[in-house]
Amino acid sequence: MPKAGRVVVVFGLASISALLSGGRAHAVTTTTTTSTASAASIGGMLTVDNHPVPGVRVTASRGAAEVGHAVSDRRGAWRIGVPGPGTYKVALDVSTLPSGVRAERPELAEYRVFGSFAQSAGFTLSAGQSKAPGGQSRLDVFLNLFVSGIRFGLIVGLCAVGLSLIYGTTGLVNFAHGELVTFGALIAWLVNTMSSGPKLPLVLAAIIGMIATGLLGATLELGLWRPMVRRRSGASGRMLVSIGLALFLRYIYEVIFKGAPRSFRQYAAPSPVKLGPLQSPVRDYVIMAICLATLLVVGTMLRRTRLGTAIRAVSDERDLSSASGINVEGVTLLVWISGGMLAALGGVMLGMGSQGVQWNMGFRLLLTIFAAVVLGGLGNPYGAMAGGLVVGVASQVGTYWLPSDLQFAIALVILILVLLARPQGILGVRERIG
Amino acid sequence: MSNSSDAVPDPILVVESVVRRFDGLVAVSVDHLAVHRHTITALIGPNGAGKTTLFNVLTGFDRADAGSWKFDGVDVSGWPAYRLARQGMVRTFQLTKALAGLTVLDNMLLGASGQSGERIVVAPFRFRWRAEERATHERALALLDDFGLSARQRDLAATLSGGQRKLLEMARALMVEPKLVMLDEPMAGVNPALVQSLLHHVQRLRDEGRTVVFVEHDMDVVMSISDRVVCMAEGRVIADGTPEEVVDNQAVVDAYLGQRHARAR
Amino acid sequence: MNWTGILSDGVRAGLGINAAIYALAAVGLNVQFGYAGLWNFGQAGFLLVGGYGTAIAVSSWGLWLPWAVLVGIAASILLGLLLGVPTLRLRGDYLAIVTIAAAEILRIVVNSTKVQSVTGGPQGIGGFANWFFDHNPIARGRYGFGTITYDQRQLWVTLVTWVLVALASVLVALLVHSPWGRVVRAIREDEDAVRSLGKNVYSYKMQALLLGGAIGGVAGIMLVFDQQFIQPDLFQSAITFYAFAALILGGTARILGPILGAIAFWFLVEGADSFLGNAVDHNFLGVGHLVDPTQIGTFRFVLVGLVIMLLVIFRPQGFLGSRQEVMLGEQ
Amino acid sequence: MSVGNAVLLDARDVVAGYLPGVDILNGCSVEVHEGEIVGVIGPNGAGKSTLLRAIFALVPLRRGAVHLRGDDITVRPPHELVRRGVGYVPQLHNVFPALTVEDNLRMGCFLRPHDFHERRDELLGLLPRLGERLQQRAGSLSGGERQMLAMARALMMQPTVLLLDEPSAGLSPMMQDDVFDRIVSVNQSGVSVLIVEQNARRCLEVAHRGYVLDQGRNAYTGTGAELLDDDKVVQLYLGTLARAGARGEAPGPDNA
Repeated sequence: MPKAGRVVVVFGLASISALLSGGRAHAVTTTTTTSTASAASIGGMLTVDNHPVPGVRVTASRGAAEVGHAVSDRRGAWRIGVPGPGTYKVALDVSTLPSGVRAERPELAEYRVFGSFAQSAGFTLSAGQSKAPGGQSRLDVFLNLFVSGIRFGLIVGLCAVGLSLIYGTTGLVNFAHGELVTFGALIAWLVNTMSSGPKLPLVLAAIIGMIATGLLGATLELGLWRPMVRRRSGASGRMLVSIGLALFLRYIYEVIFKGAPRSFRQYAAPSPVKLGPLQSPVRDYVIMAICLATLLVVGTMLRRTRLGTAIRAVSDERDLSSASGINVEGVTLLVWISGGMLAALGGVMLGMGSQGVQWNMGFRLLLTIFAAVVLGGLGNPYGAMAGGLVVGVASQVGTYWLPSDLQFAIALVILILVLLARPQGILGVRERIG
Repeated sequence: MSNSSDAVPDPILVVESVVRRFDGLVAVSVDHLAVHRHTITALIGPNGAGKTTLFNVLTGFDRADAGSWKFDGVDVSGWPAYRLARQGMVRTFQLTKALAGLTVLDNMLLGASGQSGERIVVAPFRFRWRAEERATHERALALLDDFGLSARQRDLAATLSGGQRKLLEMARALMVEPKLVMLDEPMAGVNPALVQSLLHHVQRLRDEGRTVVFVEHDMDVVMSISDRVVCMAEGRVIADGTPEEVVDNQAVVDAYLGQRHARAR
Repeated sequence: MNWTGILSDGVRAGLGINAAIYALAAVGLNVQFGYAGLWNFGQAGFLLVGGYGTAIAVSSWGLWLPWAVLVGIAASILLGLLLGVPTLRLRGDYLAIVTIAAAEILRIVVNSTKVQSVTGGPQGIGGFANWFFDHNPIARGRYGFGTITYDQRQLWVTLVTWVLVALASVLVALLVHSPWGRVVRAIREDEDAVRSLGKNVYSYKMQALLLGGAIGGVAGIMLVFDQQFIQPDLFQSAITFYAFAALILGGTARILGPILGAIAFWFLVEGADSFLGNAVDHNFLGVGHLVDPTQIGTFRFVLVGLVIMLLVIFRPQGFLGSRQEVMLGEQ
Repeated sequence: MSVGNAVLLDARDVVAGYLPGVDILNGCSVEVHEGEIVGVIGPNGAGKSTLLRAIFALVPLRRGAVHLRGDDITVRPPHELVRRGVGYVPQLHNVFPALTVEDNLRMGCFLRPHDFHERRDELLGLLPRLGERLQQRAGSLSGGERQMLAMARALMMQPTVLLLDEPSAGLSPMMQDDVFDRIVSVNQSGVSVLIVEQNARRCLEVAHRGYVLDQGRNAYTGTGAELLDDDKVVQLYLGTLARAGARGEAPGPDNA
């Protein structure tokens, strides 16, 4: 059992996962190209008990010459562009650390950069005598993790419902769903903060983000998936296309929005409110309420409305639905629109959290969303909601015992364990054989 | 037909108290069923009577909730499908499972059992299995010839008609050299003109010394080739006897045949 | 614009070490996905355990490198067993999700501070492949033709990898044209039919998964040899997707498919990189105003995504495959 | 029920298929007159089911045209055909297994929810057995009941023409009789029916007119009785087994 609250770990970018650096670091070109450009950089995230440490100066130097420096931002993130592959010295400026926080190893003397991509460097710090804010008991830590797990789970649930509906109605395992999540958050961020833009309040920006993502979903359905279905492309072909689409969109986001995470103008760094043992900002409760309300509305609509019936019918038997007079292509279009809107809402909610809005935020979440969908039983929207909660809570609460850089691994391990015990998912029904 | 009447009852397959439930619904509950060697047994009954489920359970494609069955004197309850097939109990499927992306010949070659070239450690060394493959090849060609498919041997199975696929599936099953052949609706979806050829092949199986069990709805077919008829309804065996006995059985008429098909006495 | 430079950059990459490594990874995927129909979306995980197995065997246990390579291969086979035992009885979608999940778990775990003493965490491990480079028989110098040259170190590791690609391809060719291959291809079509003919389908699927995984493990070993360094970021799930792209580009279920595909893939990627770099430097067609030079590396992924999409939509059979077979498989 | 001469549904020179470059239908034509039962038979793989799917726009037509009462409906989507009075019952997957019998009927009335109760009661009069099972899940019905439910679902919209894909497939003799009896009574209530059947003899017995399809083309056309008596049709498509009938006369190797 780790001494929660005493040992303070600061992770590199690798912390929440090396997923952060996305697919960039896939391989290294040893052959020198004629290209003079280099996108090599070193970065990291400085957090204390999941609380960011801002304002720390980090320098990178080669030989005696400093090649770059950065100061960690509000979320503790820092990134230094370096000239290219090679060995660097990466060091924290100890004098800029907040009082009470100590670096165990303030200097990485031989940090190797190999290739043109974002790379992560980790510093391990300890917080000396001072505990993490508040001085919580173990039970309190656990409870707080549980609550943040519910918040995370509800967000995952939002995204998972859309993915599940799309799978149900079209048979497509959509690897580009994470990019819908990102798209919603990025559009909302643009509208909310862009200096030349309208700077709308976040609520309006979120709505615009949802509408834009709904439109993106519609465009994809009309321009890509519907023609493929009409040409009788199978599920596996469409799955591969969605992988290509995910890459395409994700890196276009990076071209436009660059690497660094950003935050919304409102609610970015609220102060926590004490509610019994719980310490969360009001914002977090609002996020939970919005997610829960949305899920309830979606659930009720699926059960009670004609459209919901149509969606369930199309998921069940596609041809028979059209034979019953349901406009199957129309329903599919609506599912893409609403799936996109739900993903966008999830993206905005996620972007309000400590990790901010970033070009690959949806991709980082994708496997967790998959885990939720599979846990709930492929194609079952209610299962996806339940699966989202299970995955969210488990991955947060799991960090009570395990280092939090294993958080995503916990969700995936649970996925594998559940599949072993119950392949049809939590709410799935075992199919009759023969 | 002739050689069945004087055969001493010698069961090749004996089923005892086999039960299969789905979500509490009893799909199969067979107390006792024996299939005699060198006979053709027809399994009839309304849809949902559990015929295909019984097939699946006995051939290892589904598990039984209770009960046991013996094949050729060996208790094979719960064996996986591939072991049962190796033991000599081979089945076909209601919806044909011709391997569409393989050629007709490859479909046949696949059927032969015990090929040493199928072991991954032997497979890369062609000289180790070349002779064996040649023998298998000859056997396959002879069977294809029998079933009138030799002209199509190089074609993908996907290009065969439904009836030809049924023929291919049956021929392929024979490559396993089974003692017992279990055919699930061999005539379903077959052009009537081909039915006779299929029937002829089924009869030949018995004449070659094999045992046949088949599920069928066409009573003309059932009456014309079976030595014994077993009728199932709601998971149970409700009649078991010669074709004449079974069609005269009131329970069978009520549950399955309907008055129109009852034989005038 | 330096067109010959762009072309030779493309060719150099197409024949270079990355193409060879991806060819190897794709040969493995071809066994699993192309021939046996197994959706392994976690090939990156097989590369990872191959690489880490070897690196750790040298750095922590002090093994002689050739033995360490065997440890790496054994580790990828072990991973195949761990993934295959629970999932190969389930529907294909599940294998896809479990394999990609496992690959991510592995990458997160080797990155974790908990195991830093063994894996080096984010800093990784270096210098374990000295034995390999000490035995380089090629004399110092630059080799090649025209502007496409490699130094003795690049040439050595590249040649060895291409030889391994050839060996793996020959092995796969022998296997798929044997009765073993017949069973495996039949399983891709319909498992139940094969089961009904007395074949142990589970065992064959496992064999295909392990063989493909072991080949992937070797690809991982060559990847970290080339780097002389191992670090979690080398094993992003993107590796799996690019290997798939190479495989589809060349044509699935064809012996030369993954090789041609990997060559074409890297030719395209590096050629496009070089083109963009040139275009920015020379402000070709006004590109200099549009593209930030630091983002050329990013554009390659936009391009890869586009290539995958267009290929699957318009030429799902790749260079070598048959369209009808692909459509049959999709029915 | 009097059979009119007005052409209700008309598919002309239809070419269609699934795989690129492989046509399953090679220009076949079918007409359904008002009040008729029309049977389409033919060997497996002749394209019978594909013809129905092409008419119902589930398979895109490569050439040819489909008209309903003279209106070109060739490129209209299926749900619009339903609105215009075409009912379709697929062979497999013809009920929503997770829904109750009543909800299945409700799905049949998706476009006119207000007529549901009236239509339901009317159909239960025609198919009383379903009335006993209204709250049962459709997945738990027997094959025959399922087929009845599938037809009832399609009839909820009061179609003028009903397309049935192999309604007797896999049913016991008793159920087959039942299904064909129902088809006749549905027809007598004023609905034209186009049946595609594997069970050729039984189908032609109830059909006013029949088509024999072979390799995606029309091979023979005639009234049901004509086709049943045509030696060529009997030999090629109906088989002689049923005639040979009695046991012991089973065909030997010579006549196989």
